[in-house]
Amino acid sequence: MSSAKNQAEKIKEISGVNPLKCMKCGKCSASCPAFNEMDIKPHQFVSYVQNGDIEALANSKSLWKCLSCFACVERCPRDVQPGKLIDAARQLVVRQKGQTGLAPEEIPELLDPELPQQLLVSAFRRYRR
Amino acid sequence: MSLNNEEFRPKIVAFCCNWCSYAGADLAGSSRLAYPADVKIIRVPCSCRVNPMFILRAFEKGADGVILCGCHPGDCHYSTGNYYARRRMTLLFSMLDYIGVENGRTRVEWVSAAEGVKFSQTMNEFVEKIHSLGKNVRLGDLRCRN
Amino acid sequence: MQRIGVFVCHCGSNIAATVDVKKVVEMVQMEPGVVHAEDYQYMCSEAGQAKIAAAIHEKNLTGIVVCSCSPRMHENTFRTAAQRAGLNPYMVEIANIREHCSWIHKDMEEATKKAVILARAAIAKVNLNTPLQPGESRVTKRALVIGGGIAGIQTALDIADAGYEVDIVEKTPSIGGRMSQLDKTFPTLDCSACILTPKMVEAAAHEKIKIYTYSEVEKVSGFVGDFTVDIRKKARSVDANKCTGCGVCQEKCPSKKAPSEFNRGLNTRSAIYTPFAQAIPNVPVIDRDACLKFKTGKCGVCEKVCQAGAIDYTQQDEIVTEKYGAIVVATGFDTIKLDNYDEYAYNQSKDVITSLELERIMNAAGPTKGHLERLSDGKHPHEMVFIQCVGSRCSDNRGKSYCSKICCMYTAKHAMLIRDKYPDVNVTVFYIDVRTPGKNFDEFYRRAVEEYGVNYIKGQVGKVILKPNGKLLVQGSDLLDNKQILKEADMVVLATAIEPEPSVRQIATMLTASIDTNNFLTEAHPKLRPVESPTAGVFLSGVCQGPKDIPETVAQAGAAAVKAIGLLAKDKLMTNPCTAKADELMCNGCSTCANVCPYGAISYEEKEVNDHGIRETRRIAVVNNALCQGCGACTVACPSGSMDLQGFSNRQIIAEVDAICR
Amino acid sequence: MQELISRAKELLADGTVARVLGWRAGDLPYNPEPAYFTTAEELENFVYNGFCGANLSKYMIEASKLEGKTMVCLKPCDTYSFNQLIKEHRVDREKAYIVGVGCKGKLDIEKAKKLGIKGIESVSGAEMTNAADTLTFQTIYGEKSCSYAEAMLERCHVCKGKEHMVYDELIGESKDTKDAERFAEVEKIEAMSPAEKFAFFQKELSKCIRCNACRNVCPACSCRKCVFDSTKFDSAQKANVDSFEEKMFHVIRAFHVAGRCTDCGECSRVCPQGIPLHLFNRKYIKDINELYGEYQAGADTESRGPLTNFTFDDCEPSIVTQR
Repeated sequence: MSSAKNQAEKIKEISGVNPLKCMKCGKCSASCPAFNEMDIKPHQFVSYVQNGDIEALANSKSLWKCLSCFACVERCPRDVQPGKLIDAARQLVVRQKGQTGLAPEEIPELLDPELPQQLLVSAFRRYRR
Repeated sequence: MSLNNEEFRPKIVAFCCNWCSYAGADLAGSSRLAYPADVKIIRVPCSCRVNPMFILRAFEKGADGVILCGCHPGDCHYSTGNYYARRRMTLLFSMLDYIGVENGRTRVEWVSAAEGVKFSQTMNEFVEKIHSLGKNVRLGDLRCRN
Repeated sequence: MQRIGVFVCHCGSNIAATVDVKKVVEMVQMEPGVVHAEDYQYMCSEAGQAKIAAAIHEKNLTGIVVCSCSPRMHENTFRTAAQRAGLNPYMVEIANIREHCSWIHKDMEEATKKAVILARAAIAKVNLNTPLQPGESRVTKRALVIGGGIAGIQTALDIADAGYEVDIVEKTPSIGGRMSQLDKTFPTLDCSACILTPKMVEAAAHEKIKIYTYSEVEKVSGFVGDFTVDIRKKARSVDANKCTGCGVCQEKCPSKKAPSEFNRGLNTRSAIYTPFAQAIPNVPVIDRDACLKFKTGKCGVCEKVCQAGAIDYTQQDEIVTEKYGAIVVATGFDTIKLDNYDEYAYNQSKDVITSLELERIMNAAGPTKGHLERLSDGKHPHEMVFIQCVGSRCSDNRGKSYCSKICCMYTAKHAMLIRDKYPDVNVTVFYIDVRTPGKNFDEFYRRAVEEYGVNYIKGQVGKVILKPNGKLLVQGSDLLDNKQILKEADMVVLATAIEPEPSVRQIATMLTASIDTNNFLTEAHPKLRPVESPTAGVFLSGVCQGPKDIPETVAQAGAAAVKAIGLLAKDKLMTNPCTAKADELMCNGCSTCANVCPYGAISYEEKEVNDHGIRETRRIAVVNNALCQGCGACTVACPSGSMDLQGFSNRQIIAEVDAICR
Repeated sequence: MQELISRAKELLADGTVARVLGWRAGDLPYNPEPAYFTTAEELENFVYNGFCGANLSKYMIEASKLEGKTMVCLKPCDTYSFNQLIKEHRVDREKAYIVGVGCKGKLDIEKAKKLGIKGIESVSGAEMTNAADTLTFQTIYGEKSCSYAEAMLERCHVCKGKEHMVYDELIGESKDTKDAERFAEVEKIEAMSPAEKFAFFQKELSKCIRCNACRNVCPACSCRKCVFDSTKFDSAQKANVDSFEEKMFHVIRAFHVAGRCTDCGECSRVCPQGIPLHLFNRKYIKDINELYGEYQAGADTESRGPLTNFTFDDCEPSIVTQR
């Protein structure tokens, strides 16, 4: 319980977001291109963090389905920015798992010139910082 | 007299104009937005009523920080008072800085009647700043004869 | 030496729960001048005031300190109480131990200590107080109403009906305001023009009301009871005395490309125009930016066709200077600009419109003659989507932090009207919350759902996409079903946030009336004085003070009128005696004080003085007490310290400083 | 000097003026003192030389109340003070016949003394007509000399210029003496750490004996009653060593004359303790110039002073911490 609370605090700290500002309008979920792929929807992310249910978040598919397109961050009228929360939750999981991702220097040779920049950045956000 | 390990409790004088900042402080009160009890407010009709002599007097009498709050520029109840206050305080603060008084001990902040949150935040910040500066020893007596 | 009584209020538990009031009483008794101290449950109550009066009589008090709530709350109460007991009201000082102490501190010892210090400061000040006598100033029995919408019209009618002269200044060519642009009004669905037009006519016909349309307030000076206002009457290029309002000029005008302000730019108007058919006055103006005569020098058709000979291309702006006792601000609102909301495709598609634009489309005198049609291709829509809270309730700097209050209701109205008139049109409303506090409001909204079959979906829209076929794809969420919805629509209506009419900022500055971060004018007290500005003699009517609907606006307009009437009914006003005063013997006559006085209250006299035996004529500053508002700018500017402020004198403030730093 | 005397005699004789305000020899060879002359005989004692640093404009406050006009000798820098006094309605322009006198820099005897020239019996080379660059002192220890510039007052090294701002006629030649930056000293202090600044001013101000010479000589300190002598600020208890004014006197005085001080340097010249009081005033002038635009008090008689003026976009006081 206290560790879940601790983790929720960590997510707030990493994201710099105050989930209490959310007015539950759902504009994040309305904006999300990966909505249908997600088990926990963007707007639900906020309440999960609010309620300290980090365990479920960490195990959710959504964490890895989020494209980090930041449409929700752009459009959130309350500056809650669910994308940042998802990002932070992902960070938390990545940190707990340890150094399992790619190292930056390994990337150039894997690069496909056709690969959109955005995807690259998005991948970085998701797998390694 | 006082024990060395006694916690430092700064004396802070806040001059607040009647129309905006004093009302802002009232709003902070009615919204229960806490700030340290070290801050004591003196009500003046306008920020332009504050004579630099009042500020120096406070320091001389042992104040550790003095803050002046008035209406936002453009919103002065008397239309132009805070513009004069702004120039006066800029020059006074610059002079205090020039004679070696830590410039964090003086501050001007524009706080409207609607900005209870800002008032409380400002006071919290200011008290914290004064804590970091410690007791005011320099302005007590410029003519120390020791 | 003063004989001071200190009265410590418990304010129930508001103060007493955090401040040890008994301790305060005990401590202040040791202060110089204090001969009496007591505490009581509620000092402001009648019993509390009686205690003060009793002590004044019994102890022969010359000064009073009340440790209680903010002086902004009850200073007047205690001054009046003291006055009734025979004490000069300005011998009363308040130590604010509630808002500035008990309410913000938790630790009792700390709060008590602070309360004692605040009391000491007030005692130190009272020791130096002197009895002050208020002066008198006259009241000009005429009111100015800035803004000619429903708020301004109602205020003016109420003031005029009470028998006082009122001038309305309206910046557009006609009175009527936003209400004249509306088609129907909620929750009764009666026609807006039908209820507004009679009021406009009544105002125009009223013998006590003078209307300046196409005019703006340019300068305000003076103070409560005696304002002097410059009004700029913009050149109409039409002589209002000659014009018969026949309308031929507008028909014949060859330049018809100017966007119609009245129709929110959805269609165009001629260069010489009245904004709408029922305009008051029914006198057109020439838009000089659009007029060929003004742009090229060639044309003059209107002059030729005007049988009354009313066209006057040489007309100049005119400045009218008038005196007023009271000023009512009724500047109203506009919808916000949607430039920051790219996701709703407002700038990309003509079929994404604001609600106010829909009002014009639904109106028989509007750009589509009242037919619901797409502005892009004139086709009848089958699917309509309404999006709520566009720009309202936003804390992200793109929109407004507040709820615009009227959108839930007018959206229900629009949905209902459309379903009623065009049963073939499906209407979907995306909402965050439906807010319907108001008489018959929730019933109205429920009717939209239950009787008219409007589809309400809880969830915001994330994006509106303009498809190549001209249709609009609305991507929103349904939070209750936890689904993302893609809906193809023919028209999208945005419930756009309202904001105070932007020009209110300059008006507030001219009036030295305070304004909040959203540009709404501030009330003197949010609950107890909601229609008064903190600036004496300035009253607030309508949306300039905060979002409200028509009935609320009319109610507030009436309230503002009553406040103004209350002021105009007085023959004289007591002036604040806390004015500046020059010490004759110390004054240098240097003019520094006059340079900083915002009221021009300081003049100079050659005066013979007797300075300790030296008799000479000196140039000496003299303060006009009726003009001086007591800001104190002069006191600090004065190099010799001759200028002092009564009630906030140098010695008094220094005594407070000393008491606090002791 | 002779030209001045003969002109003064003429003006007295033809009734243009009722008196002449100038300098006469003091009890030492280097301390001429301000004096009124009403007759041709008295004018025989008239002196004008390099030691006539005293700014006579302030005397015109009293002279303005006397019958008839007063011929007053003003050096270029004194005319700024006179203009400022006109602006503040303290002197009557109509009551003054201003003779703008030439100036080649005024002398500071303390500087000569610091060079080891003591026991001075007489001085030559300080006369206005003398073009020599050397001062020669006859002392009880024999003849000593130094260059004129070496013994010049600090203010003359940073001279505002030898142009008179207001005058009825000009007599005598001037010589440019500016060879230093006006704000260099202020900048030096600004560059110090807070502790160094404080130590500097504490050391200087500890010398103050509150003789009030600075205040009495200052043309801006022309108040009928000084705030330090009034009961209005609780700042008048002179006997009390610990009182408010004792500690803050110079800081407050500088603020009182801020925007009005012409930087005439009289305060520093007359201080018997040698406190560089002009460093306070000049700091305000520097700040005003930098923050609100160049302003020279006394350059005219009409413009608004910087502290009785403002612009909507003035800097905030927090600029002090940002600089």
